Amino acid sequence: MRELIEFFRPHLLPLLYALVIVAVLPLIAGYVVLVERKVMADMQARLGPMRVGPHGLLQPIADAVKLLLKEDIIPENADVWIFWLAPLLSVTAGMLALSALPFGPAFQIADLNIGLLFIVGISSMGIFGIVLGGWASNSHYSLLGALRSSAQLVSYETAAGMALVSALLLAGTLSMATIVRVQEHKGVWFVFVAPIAFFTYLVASIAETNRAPFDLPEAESELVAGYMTEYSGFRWALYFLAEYTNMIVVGSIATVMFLGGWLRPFPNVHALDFFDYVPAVLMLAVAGYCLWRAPKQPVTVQKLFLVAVAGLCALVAAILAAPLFGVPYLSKAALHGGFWFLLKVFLYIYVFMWLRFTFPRYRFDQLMRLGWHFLIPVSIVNVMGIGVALVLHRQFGWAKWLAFLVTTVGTLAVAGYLAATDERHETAMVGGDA
Amino acid sequence: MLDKVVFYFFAGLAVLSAILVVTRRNVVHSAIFLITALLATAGIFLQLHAEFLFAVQIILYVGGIMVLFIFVIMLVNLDVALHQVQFNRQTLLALLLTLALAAQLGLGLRLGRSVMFAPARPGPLEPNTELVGRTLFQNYMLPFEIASILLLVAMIGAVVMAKKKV
Amino acid sequence: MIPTSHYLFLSLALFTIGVIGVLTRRNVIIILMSIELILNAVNINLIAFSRMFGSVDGQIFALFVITDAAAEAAVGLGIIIAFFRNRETVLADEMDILKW
Amino acid sequence: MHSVYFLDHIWLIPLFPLAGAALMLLIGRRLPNNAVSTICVGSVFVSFVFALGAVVQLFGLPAEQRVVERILFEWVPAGPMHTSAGQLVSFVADWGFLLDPLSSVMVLVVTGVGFLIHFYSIGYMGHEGGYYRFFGYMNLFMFSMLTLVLANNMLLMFVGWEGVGLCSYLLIGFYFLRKSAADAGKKAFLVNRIGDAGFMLGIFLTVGTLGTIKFTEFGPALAAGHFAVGAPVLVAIGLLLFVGATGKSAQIPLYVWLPDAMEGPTPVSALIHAATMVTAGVYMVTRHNAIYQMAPFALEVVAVIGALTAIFAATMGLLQNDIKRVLAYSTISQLGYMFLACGVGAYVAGIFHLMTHAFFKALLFLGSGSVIHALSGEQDMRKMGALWGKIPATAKTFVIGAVAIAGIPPLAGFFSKDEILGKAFEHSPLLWIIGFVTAGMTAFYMFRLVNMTFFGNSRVPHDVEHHIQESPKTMTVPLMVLAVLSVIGGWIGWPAALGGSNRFERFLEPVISRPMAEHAEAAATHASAMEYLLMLASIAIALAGIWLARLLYLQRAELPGKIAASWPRLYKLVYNKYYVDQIYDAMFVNRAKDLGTTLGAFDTNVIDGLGVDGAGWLTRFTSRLSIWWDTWIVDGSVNLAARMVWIVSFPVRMVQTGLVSSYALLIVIGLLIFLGYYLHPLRELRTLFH
Repeated sequence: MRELIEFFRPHLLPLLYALVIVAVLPLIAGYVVLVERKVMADMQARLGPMRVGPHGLLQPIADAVKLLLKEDIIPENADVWIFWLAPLLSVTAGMLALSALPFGPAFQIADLNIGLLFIVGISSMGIFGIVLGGWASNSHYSLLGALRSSAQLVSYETAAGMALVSALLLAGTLSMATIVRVQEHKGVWFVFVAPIAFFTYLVASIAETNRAPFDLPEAESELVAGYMTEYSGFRWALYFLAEYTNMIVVGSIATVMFLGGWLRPFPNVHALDFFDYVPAVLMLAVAGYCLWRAPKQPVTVQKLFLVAVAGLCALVAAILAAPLFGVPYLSKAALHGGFWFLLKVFLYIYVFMWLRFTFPRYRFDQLMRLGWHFLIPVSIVNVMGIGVALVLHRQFGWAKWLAFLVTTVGTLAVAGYLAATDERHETAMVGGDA
Repeated sequence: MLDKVVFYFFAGLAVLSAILVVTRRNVVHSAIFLITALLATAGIFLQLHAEFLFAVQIILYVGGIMVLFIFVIMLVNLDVALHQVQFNRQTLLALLLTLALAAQLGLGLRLGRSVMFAPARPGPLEPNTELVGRTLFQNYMLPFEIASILLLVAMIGAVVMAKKKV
Repeated sequence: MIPTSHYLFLSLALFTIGVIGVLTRRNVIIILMSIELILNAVNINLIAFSRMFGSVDGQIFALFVITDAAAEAAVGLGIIIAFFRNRETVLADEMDILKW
Repeated sequence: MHSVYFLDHIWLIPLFPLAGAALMLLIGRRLPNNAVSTICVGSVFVSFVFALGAVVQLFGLPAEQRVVERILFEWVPAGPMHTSAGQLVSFVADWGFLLDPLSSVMVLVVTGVGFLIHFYSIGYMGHEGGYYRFFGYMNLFMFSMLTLVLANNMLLMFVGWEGVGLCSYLLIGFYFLRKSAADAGKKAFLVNRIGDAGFMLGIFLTVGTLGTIKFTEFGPALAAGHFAVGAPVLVAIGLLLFVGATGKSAQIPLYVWLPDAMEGPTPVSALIHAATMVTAGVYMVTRHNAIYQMAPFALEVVAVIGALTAIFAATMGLLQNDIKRVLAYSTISQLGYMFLACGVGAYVAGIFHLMTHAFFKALLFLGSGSVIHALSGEQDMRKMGALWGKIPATAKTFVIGAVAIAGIPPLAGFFSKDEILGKAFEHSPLLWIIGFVTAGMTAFYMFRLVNMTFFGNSRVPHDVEHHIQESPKTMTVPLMVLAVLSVIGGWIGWPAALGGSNRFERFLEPVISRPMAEHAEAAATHASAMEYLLMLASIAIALAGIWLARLLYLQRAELPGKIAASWPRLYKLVYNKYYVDQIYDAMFVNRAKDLGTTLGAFDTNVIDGLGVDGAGWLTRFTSRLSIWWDTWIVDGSVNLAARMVWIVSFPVRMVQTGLVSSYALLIVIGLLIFLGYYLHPLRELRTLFH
């Protein structure tokens, strides 16, 4: 018994973190959905969900309950156990990917020394969930959606991988935490060094998460809901969860690789230390807003609820502020790191939403052509460019900014050329099959 | 202790799913079991502290090749294939011969015990990825390039063959 | 510690299964998969030995093997698609054009 | 020493028409009519100018060296050869031109009259289709004729000879859509072939005999050959050449094509079938006078044929109603006159008559053409009459022509014809009588024609009547010029008897060789009194003919019918031209057709039937054999070998299934064997022990 505990001791903290993530993730996902609906409503000049809870704050929970209570339908002569397996695969892949991500200097399940490779590999396994699900449900819509998504993912994984490789070149390590530390040490986020790589990864990640404008696998207008046409209830919820998990994963990856992970802006500039107050102030502001809105609520319950929310925010603010006043046992780095990290991830996801509500959907051949004719070449050229820049910097002693400026401009020129030729190709290809 | 558990678990998983791969009637099931087999192999790699190979195994095999396989399976998906005979005429003979082969190989392993039973000693293979990288790009530069050319050729060949009008 | 021979027996088992698959199945796709199994067995061998000799070369060769596997899968699947487009079948014993 | 530019460039004379012809026949279709006429008539005029210049310069030379020979290049080079007489000569045929008094006369006539007729054609052919084609052929003809005339050897002359034959064929068949025209063309061509064959044989024989074909070398060659007068080979040559002459100049028996040749346009009849081409025969005979002088018998034949043709054609001309046919027959008989002259050795007279005849006969043809033009294509004299007032210019010139041909002094015809008759009388009175009668007939039918056409009461149908009008200037001007020529044309040969000095004869002297000059001299001396008599006689008979024609066709128009009725047979005979055409058809044409059918039958039955089909059958038979051989022996052996291989390869084939799986199985077996060898327990023990 004792040696068993001894055996497990080093693994206790990771297990805790894992439990936290598994517990909190669905909640976060649900609220991301709520946020998305609100943003959509805002962009479409309406209110969005308002009924359940003040400003629909309880909507996600209601949805979750509804989904859990729904009847679980398995279509006739579907391949039962694959049908059952597929959603699990998706979710598992997403969550496994989370396991190697550093949400803060301390908050990380396992800092693998091949962390990035691990994450990429695992998230690439998420495809199987989609494909098998689409195939198993024995419906043409689903199968088409599955085929589309697999083709799409395979195509865009290359571009994303290349983008990440260019960041890797800068970092010189695969371990996520170390990558962040490298950025801290170098005092610059890689997005500023390799903007093209960041852009490439942004586009590719949107495509990988099957979100608009690349949401062909689940294009309502073409195939009812793509690979999850036949799914309903809990399994469907799993797919949904998987999708949002993936969004969080890619957001986190982007954050770690390009946006300096848990670092606050300009971590090394002590002149800007007042940034440390931002988290607390922000939470206080939220609390204040809730208090201000509270009297306007129609029902007393909602008034009370809003007040409670305000209190919660105030509590968080206090916790965030505590380290600044030297309260023991609360490390500033950990708390603020988590805050900044989540902030960046949510900003990234916000960009997703923004694009989703802004752009129309691609045609499939356009999608493929964008992937193969533009993104992949550009990303490859970009990798070469960054390599060249590093050589110029290290071997020939150019100034860093000069080297990267030169290569970036060169890559941009290539990209422009590619875009132009692709335009011509496009006009030539009109009507041709993709 | 944990080592042994991991190894035997993954080994059993690998063998089991391998058997299922060759015996399933439905191609998709075979593919899934192949995936599990590959993942098990990956686990064994990890257990051998070959993290880089583990990652590569997952990314390339599971994330790349198997996706290709499933893609193709769905392209050539034939319901009739499910109702056809799955094993060809030479099955029995093949079984016997292969088992004989296995027996011979096993015999070879037994005879080689003097060498073979040496325990895998924890080699100085850390950090794995850097080591692989250096060896690959210093000692094995030429084979690496050749391999890349092979990939290029394979890609072109696949494209040409998959074209509608050859 | 696990003796290397266990890895070797494992890979032997996988290899045998793969060979059986190649020899007995009619479906070309499954034959290809069995080939992948065989390659995996090889990889296990390589890595086990690299572990045993404490040299990383085995892993390098495993890398090359995987590369090979990728190439072979691409070409083989391309062939399968082309063949299926012409013959509406994926059964190995209907591909007897080798004997004209 | 005055310049000899034109003499040096005589070769240019035929060249201008050739250029014109080439232009017409290549690009003429695209040219406007006036351009066509400018080019063609211009080219002829230029060559006329050159010819005139050349002749004038020739006159400039002293009499004995008035033989100008210009050789362009060596045309048919041939090595040395033996003549039949045995001496070695080097035969060569140049592309060379010869200008001596004889050819200068001819060249002037050809170019001059030719130019006038071209000019006339502008008006006459004005609104015909194929204008450029017509002028192209005309120019081509001019070229050929000039080549013929200027040739310095027989071969080149033959080239021109054939050329004019071709052009005459083309131009007779100018309206080739009209079957009669096409047939006439063919007839002319075929009949000419006979004559040409004779001519060619003559050339060959000449080459074989004399070893040369250059006219200038005939005299020396003959002298060198020591030929006796009347040597049979020379007679043969003369006769053969004369056959050619009869063909080209429409003498008995080959005259039949000329009347039909009237199907062609009138200018063609005038130029080719009156003025120039048909006289080529006469020119040719004169050209070869050296040979003829050595062959008296040939000369006799020439004279007799000429005389017979003359009277024969004249009788046929008496009763013709087609205006052009009358002229055609008169042409034939006039040619007969010329041959008569040549035959009696009076070449000069022949050429003289040739020239004058060219003038007035061209005039007459053009006049008749103008009449036909005025009557919008009517050629039958019975539908004419009383045109004197309506087309005065044509009528007057025509009458002048008629008087000239009738032989009334002092017009051209009188002198030439009278000289011929005089020479004929010296030779033999019989020939003279024939010629004398012919002269009367000539006068008669010419004035019959004149009366029926221009005088008496009009028989013109009314629809034609009221748009009769005089032809345009382009047609009347040549008429007037020719009229003037046919008035004064004869004066250059004013006979010595009338106090003239026969300049023409002396001009031609150097060309004519006279072995029998002596008695000709004698004749010239003794016969002056006789000459006056003959002149008076011929004038008298001409007047008689004119009177008779006037009597019969103006005053008492019913008489001809009566006469015809009184001798119906004779009338029919003559009216149908003695059935000569029918006889020829019966004798030659149909026989030729029969021969053709026989040959055709031979082809179908023997050649095709036996030869071709037989060969085919034989081939099929042999091929059957070889097929059998191939199938049973060759293929059989191959199949045998294949079958043997098949049998032998049976066990191997068991392995070669073509299935991937089985191949893989084989691999496994191989692996088994190898491992079985390497892992043999005993080996292992051995390794264990040391």
